[in-house]
Amino acid sequence: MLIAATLAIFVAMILAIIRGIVGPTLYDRILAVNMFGTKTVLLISILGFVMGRPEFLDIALVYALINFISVIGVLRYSDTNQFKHTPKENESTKKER
Amino acid sequence: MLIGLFNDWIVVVLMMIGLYIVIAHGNLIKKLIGLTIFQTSVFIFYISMANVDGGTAPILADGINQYSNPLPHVLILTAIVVGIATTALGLSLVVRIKESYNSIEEEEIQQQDNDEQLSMNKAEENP
Amino acid sequence: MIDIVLLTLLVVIAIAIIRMKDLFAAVMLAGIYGLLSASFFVAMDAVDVAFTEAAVGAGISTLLMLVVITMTGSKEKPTRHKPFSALFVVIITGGLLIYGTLDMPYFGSADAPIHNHTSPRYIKDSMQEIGIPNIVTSVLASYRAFDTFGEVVVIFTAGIGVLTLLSVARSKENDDKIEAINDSMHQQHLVIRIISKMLIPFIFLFALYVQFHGDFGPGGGFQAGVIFASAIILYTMLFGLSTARKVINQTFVQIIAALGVLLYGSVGIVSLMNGGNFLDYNVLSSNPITGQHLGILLIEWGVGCTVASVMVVIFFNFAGRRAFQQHKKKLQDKESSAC
Amino acid sequence: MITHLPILQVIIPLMAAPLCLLLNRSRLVWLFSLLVSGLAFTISVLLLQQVMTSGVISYELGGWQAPWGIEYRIDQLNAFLLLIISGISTVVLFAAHTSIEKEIPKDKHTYFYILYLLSLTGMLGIVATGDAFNVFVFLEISSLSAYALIAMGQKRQALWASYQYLIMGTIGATFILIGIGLMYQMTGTLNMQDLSQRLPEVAQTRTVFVSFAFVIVGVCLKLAMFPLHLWLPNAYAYAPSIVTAFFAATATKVAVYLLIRFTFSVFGLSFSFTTIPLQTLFMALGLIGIFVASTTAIYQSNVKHLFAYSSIAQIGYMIVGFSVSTVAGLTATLLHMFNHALMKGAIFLALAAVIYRIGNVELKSFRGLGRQMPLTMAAIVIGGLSLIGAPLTVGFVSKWYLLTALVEQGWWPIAVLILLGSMLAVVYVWRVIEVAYFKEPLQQNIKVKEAPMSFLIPIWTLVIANIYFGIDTRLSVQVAQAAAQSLFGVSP
Amino acid sequence: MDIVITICSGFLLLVGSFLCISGGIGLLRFPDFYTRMHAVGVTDTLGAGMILVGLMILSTDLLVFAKLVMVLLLTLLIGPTTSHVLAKAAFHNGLLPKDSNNLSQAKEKENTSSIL
Repeated sequence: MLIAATLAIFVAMILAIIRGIVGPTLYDRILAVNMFGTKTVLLISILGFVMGRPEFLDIALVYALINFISVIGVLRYSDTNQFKHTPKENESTKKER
Repeated sequence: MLIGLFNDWIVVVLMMIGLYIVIAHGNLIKKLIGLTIFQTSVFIFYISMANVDGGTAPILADGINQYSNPLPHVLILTAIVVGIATTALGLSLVVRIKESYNSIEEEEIQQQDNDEQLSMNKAEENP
Repeated sequence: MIDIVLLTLLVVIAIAIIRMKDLFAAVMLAGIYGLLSASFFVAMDAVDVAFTEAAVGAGISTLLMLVVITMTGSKEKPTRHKPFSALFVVIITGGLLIYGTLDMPYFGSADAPIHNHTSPRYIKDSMQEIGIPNIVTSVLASYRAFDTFGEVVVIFTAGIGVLTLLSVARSKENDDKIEAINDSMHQQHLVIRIISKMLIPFIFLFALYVQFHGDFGPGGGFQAGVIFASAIILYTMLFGLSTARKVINQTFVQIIAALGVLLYGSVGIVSLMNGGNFLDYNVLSSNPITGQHLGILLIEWGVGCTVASVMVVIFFNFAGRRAFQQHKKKLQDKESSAC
Repeated sequence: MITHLPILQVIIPLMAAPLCLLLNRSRLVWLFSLLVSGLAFTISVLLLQQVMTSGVISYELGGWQAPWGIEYRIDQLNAFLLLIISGISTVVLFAAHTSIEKEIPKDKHTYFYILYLLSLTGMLGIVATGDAFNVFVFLEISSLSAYALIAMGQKRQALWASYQYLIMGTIGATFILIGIGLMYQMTGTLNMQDLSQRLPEVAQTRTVFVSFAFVIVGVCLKLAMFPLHLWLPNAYAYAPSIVTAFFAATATKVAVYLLIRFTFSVFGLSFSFTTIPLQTLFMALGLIGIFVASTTAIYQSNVKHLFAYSSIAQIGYMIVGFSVSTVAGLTATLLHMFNHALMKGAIFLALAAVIYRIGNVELKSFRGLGRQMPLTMAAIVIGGLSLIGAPLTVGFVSKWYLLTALVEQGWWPIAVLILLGSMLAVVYVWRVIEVAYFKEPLQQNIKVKEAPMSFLIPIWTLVIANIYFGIDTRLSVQVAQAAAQSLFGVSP
Repeated sequence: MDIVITICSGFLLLVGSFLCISGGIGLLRFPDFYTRMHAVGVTDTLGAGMILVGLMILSTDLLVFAKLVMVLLLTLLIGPTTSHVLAKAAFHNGLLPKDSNNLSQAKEKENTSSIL
């Protein structure tokens, strides 16, 4: 069952990567990264069990935290980027939309 | 041989992608991203050589007698720190370059430098 | 099997990064690259490395790049010079490397020379000689402690380098302006601010746990330092730089960074004084094992202090430069509109 | 304490760097770092004495035996380089306070000294260590501080030069890392001594060949050897002048040291020179480097650029001596490292003095400086003569040894080419001298005075050393020969 | 007892995996940002929760159990928060939900399906 879950997570990861590459808007990418992060947390947790040493869950914890912080960072700076008037960024998102 | 070295070959491909980005791209930030990829791939290379079939993480525990090699892990811990240090310094250089050249494209910067040199030489010729 | 899937994904992402013209997207993919390679490290049993790579590759460096991109613009010019010569260099280098792999011991084979020369001693004897279960920490902090000292100095150097390049003299007026922006954003970020306020104490706690638990599991000074710094960075991002600077004085942080290096070095000096070699912890106490424990504890603190404070310094300076640029731009706009 | 000298050599400047941050007063920090650098110099003198009398010193860090822990291993070669680096650093630092006053904003002075000390630490660490991975760590310390120091230059080109150097330097360092990794994979050890014993067993494998290639290419990137030299001229020309003086005199020497260490000590002579056609390749590249760089130097309008290209040419001489791969050839290379440090140190310090007085080093502003700054210009002239290889200067000694080494092997054509290369040096040095002595001074420079004492003392220390070691060659030749013999395994 | 544990955890893991995949497909196939976010936001939190609970049942060590609880709490806290902030930021910056009879939608569908 663990193996099945690992495979499922891989599939979800691949889907997230495709969305991350395709875009088209900035927010799609952030969403993909966020989802990818969650999947990584799960992957690490499961890998611990698969490899028979589940005591290293600290790493999963760190991943969750880092994922959160980097998504906040992306949002914070993409946000103020608009706010700060960089026409390029604005245009690109609009055009692609 | 295919199975035994397949990992190494993929790692080589990764390294070369990183190197390619560094050399071929003109955008300064993109170059740094390429550098990060290059370095990370070298880390992957080191870590995969530390792996032992049937081994586990090198943290001693009862009932386990096959561990992966801890030394490459230590080396790579150090190398990761070096990598982030380089990236941080490179990025701060990029910020300053953007401030003074108003561009982060290699060609434009080179162009500006050349122009400056030319105008200086001209000034020298007819004072 | 897992490793091959992960590596293939890495290749896909790397190729996508080459083709990506939007730097924002490239940076985000680089973040994914960091996360993936960290997962690979877990699959390869390198838990400590995975810990660090996740915090650094996916966390700090992505953040720094984002901050920089907001200052420099996020479009890459399509001109790509000399792709062929680059390709040539890359193919030569790559071909050479692949040629070199042909004689390499196969992946995971236990009779490769690296597993049979130096490392058996680390695995077999570190428990008697140092007395902590995490072999990586033993090697890092005792057998090869000088490398780690070098690593701390590298990060300190980077901190000083960033300071020289980016530090700006702050003006009071500047701070007030930023604060005004801050208040207006309070409404917008209400939920996330509250959640972060809840999280930050736990992150600090977690950092301390990682710091002290490094002897028994993955973790140690470096990882703890990064986590600690990331909490401060989170706070800074949400509550504004000037607020954060009020809480954490920057000069103070710099001094902590210097003190961390000095702490590490003084452990070595003390062992010199006690008649051992540099960084020989055995002489720190009457019992060698206690000495080792003490030494490792102290140097991990040194590493943690330096890393945390340097990360904070770096982030503060990047964010500060950004605020400074915005301020300057606004002044210019004002002038031009007055004209 | 005497047994701890090898480690004190490195950690004294290392520990001093964070202390500087706590002191934080420009003048105080300067005095402190001067003191520290002087201390490092004293230690290196003691170490050299110790090595010359009692042979190789091995120091086990952390008390762990060599292949498990990190070892510091000082033989004649290391001690010689430690002496060069710490000596030059001290002399250059003497002028630093006056020079950076005009070139670097006041609030960055402390950072400057910290980075300077860190850079010194990095170089000393690279040279002193006997562990391959430790080399990488200290290489990065010295490089990172170098990037920051170069970026401190006044012009915006400094930033761009520093960025290019960062990219090239990091690629170089990563190549070295790959090379070390491959070596480690085949032998299971990182200690150089241990590597040299275990590598011959696997010397026939392709992996070792590739690891050798990567280490050499990485080192050559750092070395700015001819086809990989593009980062160097700008980095040197736009850095603050003190930094230029320090790096021009030491940084490339450290890279040459690494080259020698890896080819001779780690991979071993038979592997490096018989299995692989390194000799021919390096000989060719060295010669091309001499000619291309010297010719480019002739066409430079900025004197710093001019001497930066001259540095690349001088690296060519070292490489030629190295590729002769006999005791005599290596002696010539080592001697030239020492001598080049002396002459380039003097020249770039003199240029720092010119910048202090005039503000730039464009060739056209040198007009008439021979009369206005006679002592400084005299230093440049003597340094230039030394570059050419005129008798009674150190340059003559090392060229002489190089030529005898070549003739010994019967390589007459190369010896002739080397002499022709020196003729090119005559041309570019003459350009500077001509402008300085035979042209009327510029209008705006008419009031320029001689450089202050804080410049003249270090400049003339180096100039006198230039002449002294050109006449009394016993000390330098003896040490260089001992080092070369120890590398070839010949007991003196 | 053992068999109950295995079945329970197996069931939870299976459902969790299913949710993960469906979330991924949703992320790929849905027409615009907001619907994609809906797919991800819902399944991510639930799927992760399911898998983590499944692992909890499997765990024998108390410390492991506690850590899993921590991870779960963190995901539960962070997942919805990021979704909220993301949606808000997107809307705030003028990204509007797509009309169902918009022309470009069909086009984009083509794009994504051609990639699949």
